[in-house]
Amino acid sequence: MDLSIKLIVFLPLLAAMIAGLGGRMIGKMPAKLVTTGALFLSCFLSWPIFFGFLTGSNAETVVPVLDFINSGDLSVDWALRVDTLTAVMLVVVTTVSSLVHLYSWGYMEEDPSQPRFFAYLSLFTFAMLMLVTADSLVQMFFGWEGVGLASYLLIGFWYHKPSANAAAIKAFVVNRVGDFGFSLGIFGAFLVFGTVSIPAILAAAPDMAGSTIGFAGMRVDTLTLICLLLFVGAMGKSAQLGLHTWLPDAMEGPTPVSALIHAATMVTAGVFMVCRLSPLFETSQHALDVVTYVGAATAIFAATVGTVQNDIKRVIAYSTCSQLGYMFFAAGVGAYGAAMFHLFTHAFFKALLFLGAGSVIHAMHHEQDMRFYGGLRKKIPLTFWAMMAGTLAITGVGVIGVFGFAGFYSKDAILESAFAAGTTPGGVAFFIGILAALLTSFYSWRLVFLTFFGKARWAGSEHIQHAVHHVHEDESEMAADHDSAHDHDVKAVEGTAGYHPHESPWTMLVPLGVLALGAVFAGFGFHHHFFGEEGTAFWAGSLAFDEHLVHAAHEVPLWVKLAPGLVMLTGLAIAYQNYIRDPDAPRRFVEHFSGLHNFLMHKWYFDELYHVLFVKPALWLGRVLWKRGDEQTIDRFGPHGAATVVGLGNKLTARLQSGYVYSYALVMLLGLIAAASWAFWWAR
Amino acid sequence: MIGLSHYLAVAAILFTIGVLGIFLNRRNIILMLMAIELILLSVNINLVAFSAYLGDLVGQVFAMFVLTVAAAEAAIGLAILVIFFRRSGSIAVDDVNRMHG
Amino acid sequence: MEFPILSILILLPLVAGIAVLFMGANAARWTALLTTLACFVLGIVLWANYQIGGPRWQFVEYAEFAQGALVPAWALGIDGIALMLIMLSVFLMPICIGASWRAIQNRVPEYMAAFLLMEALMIGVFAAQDLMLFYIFFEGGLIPMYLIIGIWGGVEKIKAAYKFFLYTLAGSVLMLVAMLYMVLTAGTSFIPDLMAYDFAPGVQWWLWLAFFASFAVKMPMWPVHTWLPDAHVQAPTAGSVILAGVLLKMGGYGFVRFSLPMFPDASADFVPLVFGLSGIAVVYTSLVALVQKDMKKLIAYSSVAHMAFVTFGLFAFNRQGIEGALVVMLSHGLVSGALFLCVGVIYDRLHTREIARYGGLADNMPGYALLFLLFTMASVGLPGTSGFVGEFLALVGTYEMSSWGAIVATTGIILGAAYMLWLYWRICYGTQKNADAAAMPDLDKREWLLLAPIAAVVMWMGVYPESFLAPMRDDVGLLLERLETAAPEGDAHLTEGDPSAAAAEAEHHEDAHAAGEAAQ
Amino acid sequence: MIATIAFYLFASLTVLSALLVIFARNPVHSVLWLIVAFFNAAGLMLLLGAEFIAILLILVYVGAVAVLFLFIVMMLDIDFAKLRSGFTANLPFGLLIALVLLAEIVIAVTASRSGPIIGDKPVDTAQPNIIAFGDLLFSRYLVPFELSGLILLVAMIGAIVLTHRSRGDARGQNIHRQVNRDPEEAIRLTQPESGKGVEL
Amino acid sequence: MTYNFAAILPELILIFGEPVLMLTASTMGSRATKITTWGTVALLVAASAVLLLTGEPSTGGVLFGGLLVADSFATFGKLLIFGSAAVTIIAAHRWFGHKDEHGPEYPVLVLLATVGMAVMVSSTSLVTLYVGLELNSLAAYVLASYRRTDARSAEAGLKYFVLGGLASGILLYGMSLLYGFTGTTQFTGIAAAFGRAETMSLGLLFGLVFTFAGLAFKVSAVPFHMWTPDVYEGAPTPVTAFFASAPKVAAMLLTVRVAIEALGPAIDAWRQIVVFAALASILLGAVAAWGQTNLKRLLAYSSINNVGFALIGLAAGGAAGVSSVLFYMAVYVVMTVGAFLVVLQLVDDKGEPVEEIERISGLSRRRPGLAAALAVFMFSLAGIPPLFGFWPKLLVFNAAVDAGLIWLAVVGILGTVVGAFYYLKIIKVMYFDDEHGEPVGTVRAPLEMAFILIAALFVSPLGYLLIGPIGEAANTAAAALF
Repeated sequence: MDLSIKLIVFLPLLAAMIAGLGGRMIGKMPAKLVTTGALFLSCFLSWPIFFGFLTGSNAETVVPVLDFINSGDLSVDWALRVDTLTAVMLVVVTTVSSLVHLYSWGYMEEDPSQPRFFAYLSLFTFAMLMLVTADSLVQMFFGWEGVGLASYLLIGFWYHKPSANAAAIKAFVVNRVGDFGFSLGIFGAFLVFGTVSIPAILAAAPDMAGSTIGFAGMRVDTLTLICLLLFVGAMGKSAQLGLHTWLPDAMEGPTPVSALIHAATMVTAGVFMVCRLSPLFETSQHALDVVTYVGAATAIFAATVGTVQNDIKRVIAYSTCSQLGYMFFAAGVGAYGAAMFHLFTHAFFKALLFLGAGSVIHAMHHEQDMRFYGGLRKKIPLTFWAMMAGTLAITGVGVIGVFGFAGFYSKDAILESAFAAGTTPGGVAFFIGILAALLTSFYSWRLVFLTFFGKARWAGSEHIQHAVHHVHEDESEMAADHDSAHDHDVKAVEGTAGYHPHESPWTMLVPLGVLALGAVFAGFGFHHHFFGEEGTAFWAGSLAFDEHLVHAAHEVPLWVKLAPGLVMLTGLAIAYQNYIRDPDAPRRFVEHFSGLHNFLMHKWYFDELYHVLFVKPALWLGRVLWKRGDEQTIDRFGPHGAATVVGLGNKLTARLQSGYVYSYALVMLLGLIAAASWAFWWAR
Repeated sequence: MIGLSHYLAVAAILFTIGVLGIFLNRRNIILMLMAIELILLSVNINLVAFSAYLGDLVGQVFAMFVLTVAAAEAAIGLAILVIFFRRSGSIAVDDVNRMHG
Repeated sequence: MEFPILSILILLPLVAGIAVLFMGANAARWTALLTTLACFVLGIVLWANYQIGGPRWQFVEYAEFAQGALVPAWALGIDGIALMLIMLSVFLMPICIGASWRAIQNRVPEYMAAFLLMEALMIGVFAAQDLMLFYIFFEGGLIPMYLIIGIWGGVEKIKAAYKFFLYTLAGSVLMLVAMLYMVLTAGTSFIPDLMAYDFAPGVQWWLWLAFFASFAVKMPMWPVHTWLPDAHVQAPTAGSVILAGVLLKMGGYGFVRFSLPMFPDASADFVPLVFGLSGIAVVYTSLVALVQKDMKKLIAYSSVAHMAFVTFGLFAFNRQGIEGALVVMLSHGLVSGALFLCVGVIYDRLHTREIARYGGLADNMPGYALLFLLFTMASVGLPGTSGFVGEFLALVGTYEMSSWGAIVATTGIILGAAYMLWLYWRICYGTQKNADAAAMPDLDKREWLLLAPIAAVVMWMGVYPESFLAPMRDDVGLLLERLETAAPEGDAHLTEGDPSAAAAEAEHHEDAHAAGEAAQ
Repeated sequence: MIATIAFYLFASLTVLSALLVIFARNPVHSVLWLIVAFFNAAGLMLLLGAEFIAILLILVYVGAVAVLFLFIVMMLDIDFAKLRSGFTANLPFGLLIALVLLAEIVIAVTASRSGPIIGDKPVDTAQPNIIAFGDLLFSRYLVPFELSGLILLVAMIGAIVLTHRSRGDARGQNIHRQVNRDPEEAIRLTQPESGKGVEL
Repeated sequence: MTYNFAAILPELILIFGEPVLMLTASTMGSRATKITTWGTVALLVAASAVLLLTGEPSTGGVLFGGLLVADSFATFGKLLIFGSAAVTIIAAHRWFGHKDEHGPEYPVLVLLATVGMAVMVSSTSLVTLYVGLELNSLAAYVLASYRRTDARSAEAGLKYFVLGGLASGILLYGMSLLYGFTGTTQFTGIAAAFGRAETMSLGLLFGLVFTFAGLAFKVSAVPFHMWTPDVYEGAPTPVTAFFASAPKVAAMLLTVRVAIEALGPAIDAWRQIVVFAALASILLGAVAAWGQTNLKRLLAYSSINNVGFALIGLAAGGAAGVSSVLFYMAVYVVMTVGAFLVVLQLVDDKGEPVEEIERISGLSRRRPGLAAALAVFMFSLAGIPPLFGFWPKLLVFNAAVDAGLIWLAVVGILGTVVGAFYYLKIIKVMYFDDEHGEPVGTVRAPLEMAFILIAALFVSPLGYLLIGPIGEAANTAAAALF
């Protein structure tokens, strides 16, 4: 396992370097081959490890690589930690990543800078693998920031687009806000535990219970503080309410990126971190409550916003955000297994949804506005079925005790454990979760209905018109003039305008197929291990698995078990009613409740609020400090002031030095008298 | 009874008049040279008075040197005055103001 | 005494500096390059022969001009900290010469002479073991830098040169008085002796303040930083590199070598002052950097913010802080130097530093964009680059001393990301707006040769900082021993709770209320 | 008694004439008042028993310096009418500080504890003043005496260097040139063509 | 009374050599100037050689009943004075060269002034002090107005004369009071009177104040500095160079000797005056120099500024303080003579001297060596290490700190920052500004160039090698006063 884990982690890095630094030299195809090949190799090496843990034949190991930082007590090594939790993440990351690599062959076919793209993807994968194999908080932070970098690069991949650049920077900076907390958490953890090694911290954490620590002039509970600080980091990376604003904007990146980073892997890093540190979190009920509330709030917030978005990727993005909320409140109530389980299944179906959406977008020549879709079911059937699988999975379709799609198991597990936790936060989270599930069902079906059903409406799309007239237009050029379509008034015109979407190439369809398999069977196949009777054995202490909670979750009242299914059906019904039977209804709804609609459309005005609260004041302050502070105060009273004083003094002396002998004599005399007077005073 | 203080007072007055002559007048430079002679005179009175009251001749010797220097000074001062007059055609104090600042 | 390598390191560039004055432009260039490369090689020899864990002062040389405590003795010797800073200097120097290869066309011999003189003085500063010798080297650096800015600088070079000179001079003269007092009191000007001398606590205050005045300006710390943007902006590229790369480090070096070991009590007393100023600097200069329209000015302001991490770390009174601060110094020397070189690359092509004139350079200059990205990321402290290691350690240390300090300092990494990435966007990303900018060729061989080594070292330091930490470890340890008695307690200190009660509490979640009270 | 009257006479006349030196409009009058002041000062010195200095004062000052002044005033072709008669603008201020200075000096030098080592009565010396003076001057003060000769040399050289003009129209004898003259250069032989000789 | 003429052999060489030279010269016609110039230089060199060779006399140095002394303090001063006088005579030779103004009298006058200075630094009595001072001053008045064709020169002489007359009047008045209230003109006697509480009086204090005022004029310390800029500007440049060097040393050393030997016990009384004069000089010199456009005028303010620093050493008192003053003056003389030598080389293409600062713009291109030398002198005068000018400043500050006058050192050292500004200005003009002055013509002056080079090397970091010998000499000289 030592060698294979090293290969798993470092192959992508090697590939990234080859493709990135040498891409220009070796050309597109080799670059693609190297990266994709490396990823598949990683992937094939990962699954055996996962199965090893599944069967219990593998045990937790730490593979040292290199010294990193040694400063007194602070000792950090580069080391790869493999345990069940890591193994789960390994397969998720390598599988989705390799599939996305493959998918990108087709999706990015026309892009001129493919080596760069693939290098970034591989780099991301490396960073993500470093994150999940981290044995210390510092290495985790390395991966954490590394994926942030890759995310930044990939969101801004089409760097000609101002919106892409803005989104990239936003992603990085908002993540840095999270890192602010994460770093402080690491500092605090080091201060308290004297180490940054995760196992050591987890082992020492219970002993610290009840201790207090000074923070910003207050005395606070040590563990709560550390957990909350670390959780701020998780919030940033996992786009939880407050620090979520970057995620929808991140859809500016190419769709495979959205699938890989902003659905399946990176954004779940926060959940992973909480699970990884679950024994630590377990020591602070306050922190867990906060996690629960934040998760629940995010789940419902993102779901509400998702219901009104028109951009297909944004719908899925908000959906991701919402699902991450689920994972967090699962962790918050102590159901870490459920959280990881949802993470696992979500990775498949959400990646599937994104890639499916990418396939649609590809077919529709980069039109992303669902109002210009319609009736695509027949045009791109394979994509349609893949999307259906994803939708069934996310909405949690299934029959209790028989079979369900992936989401059915994981989401139910979360909701049931929330209920079973029996605490106030758990209860609140449960009801919010149910409500969010309703909304999830609604917007997921809305997406399907708008896209694949009804009549073709793409005659009005600029992209389509563009495509019809300049078929061979460079893709990135197209992307450059693409503007975020969700705000300006769109006139969706029915008709095809002579454009006929084609099914995507096999490189894109194969990943869809594989992921669809995952979306269908991942829940059914593994629910026993992740959140079932075999959980304790499976997790093997790699997270704080609470068996009691699992039992409690299995023994919740029937209505609790049925509730998710019922709300799913309700959501489906509402969507069917509004988008198939009465397509005019949404418009009427918007007219009636324009206030609410605007509120949701503008994502609860978070961006606007942040702009007013942070961005503008920062720029204003910067300007003020520069002009008023540096130039008009420090310089004015400092160097320039001194220069002025000397200049004035110079004028004075020049006047004194009048050139007249008698005034010279007068000065001498005054000096003499002054000295004489001083002598009087001195001799007194 | 006339004491040392009287002489010293006279000398002080002469000294002050000499100083006044230098920095008060704007008329001509010759006056300034004369004012300097007055100052030297006051010093001489001082020295001689002290010498007399100390019973020590050194003061008078000193006064003689002062006299010598005063004579030499007058000669040089007037020479400089002459060349200045040749250059500027004036001996007004206000005209000695080419350089300043 | 064997081979006087330090003397040679100082004298070689000095002699070459005088020699180039009598050469033609091309000969001067080559002589300067070869000399600096020779110094670099000597530096490597130095590093290779430095015994980690050996005596504290190595390569010691001693010679006296005359009797008297005040008279500077030719006392040289380095510890690990000085070694690293000397390495930084000799590493950056050939790069500076290379960066000026084409950019400087007038008065080349004088230019090269100024740089070589600069190198001699810089090495002298770090190698000097005599207080007066140190001061002479320390102040002497003003002269070549003044000339470099003033002669080969930009449009407002004169103002900048004056500001640089007088600011730093004003800062350091007070230090001189303090040095005089120290020599008179301690009866020696030998730095290792002074480092062990205990000055009376009351006196330490004044001495510390006098030294602080000098190092704070050099550093520079808020609010005496305003010379830096001007000097950086107006200086020629290589001048900015040296200024940011090495000269600023003299302030930090001064703190490590003088303020902390010589006046430990005063240093402890003034921690709030240092932290306060550093905290202001981080936020203030980051915000100012955000709105800059001139590339160099932006990087200059970012330097101020970064150097605040150094002061934070140094005055944290613990190993992580001090080692972190030292690594930040090294890293910032490389990274900001490299960033100035990056600015220089495009300045040489378009002759403007206005950010708005550029854009979309990733199209026509992909190699440049890649390296610039690397240095940008190193500047924002991305793990894996040198920037991270130092900042991380410094902040860990800071947190141990003051959580407020760490909070404020950490906001710097948010703002740092904002302004650096925005800069990168405006330079390399986006669409190409100006035909002349779009027509600029990518890095040529020479420029690759300048930037690639820095990039390599930046990565090296980021991935395996042990190489750089190891030589300094013992010295930091000795410094900490010296500080031990004075070190103030951090505000984040832990108070043990009652584990049994807490365990009970964990079982009874409803007891959350009590924990809430404890949290107050 | 007579000594007292004499002192006050000489003193007041000295001061008065000194003031007139300063305030007289005509420089010639100033010089004349200066002479009066010297005479009276010499009187004061006589009262103190310093006959030699008194005589010297008259000889040097009146005989040489004042006459020199007069000579220069006359020599320089000064338009006395055009000379500004006023005082500087800071006359009141100047007078004030002069008075302050005077007051300070007078208080200082006449203060009771000024000179405890000085008696308040002139010392009668048995030896004639001039003999003792000579003894001292040519023994102990020989070096300063010789140096004062150098001072006079400087004055002489200086006065000559500064004021001496070699005027183009004045024909003087240049001995050096005469002595060093080369016979070959002294005479110039020419052979003019007939008719083209000296033009008349 | 026996006369120890051997001890004043250097002075005698000068005094008796001069008439011989003059007589020889008078028969030499057009070569007279050359004869006196080189003859005078030879005399000065001979005198210096004698000084160096003989060392301190066995009598303890006191001569002529305590009127003069030939101690190592005097020797130190005389060497500086003779040396700088010789250099300025040589420089003048070239500068006046193309004009008719230079006469054989010039070196003679300088030499007589030098004799006066030699007497000044070795006098131990008020009488010799006065005679020496006046011998120097009278010659200086003549020298200041030496260029009779130049109105500025005449004006300089006039101003110098009037103010100098006033100053020597004040000094004399003070000395008469000192004499009167102590009954002696000997420094030692005066010191004894100051030392005894019962003889200390207000009159004596006034004598002290007036004496210091008069001496302050000679060293051009504020507020008795007013003559300096005008005289420096107006006087012919070689004369200015002379004024800025030798008489400054003589006056400073005289002041030190009077302050320590005669008024030493009253140090508490005069220290405040000296401190005030020092700080005022530093500040005013720096501030006033700021806006100057004339090189010589700027250097005049620079000399005021420098005197302020030297006075800090005096204010510190004690052997260390005196030693620092001596060291300061030694280095100062080299720097200032060097700077003036450079100024003397600046002529335009018509051969007219260039004095305006802006006209030397771009000098670094036309005369790189000259510009570099001037830059070295400027940085050194500003006291920037590693140039040697830093060291004497350090010494005076050290003396002040040693004497417990830390605040004085602090204020003084801040003055160096203000002072640095105008020195930088010259460098800025030479190096940073574009050429817009007229081309500076070249003077072929190898000897002066050699002097400039030596001076530049002296103030370069190589000077630190001389800390030992100079410091030792200064210490020995200072010890002679205690």
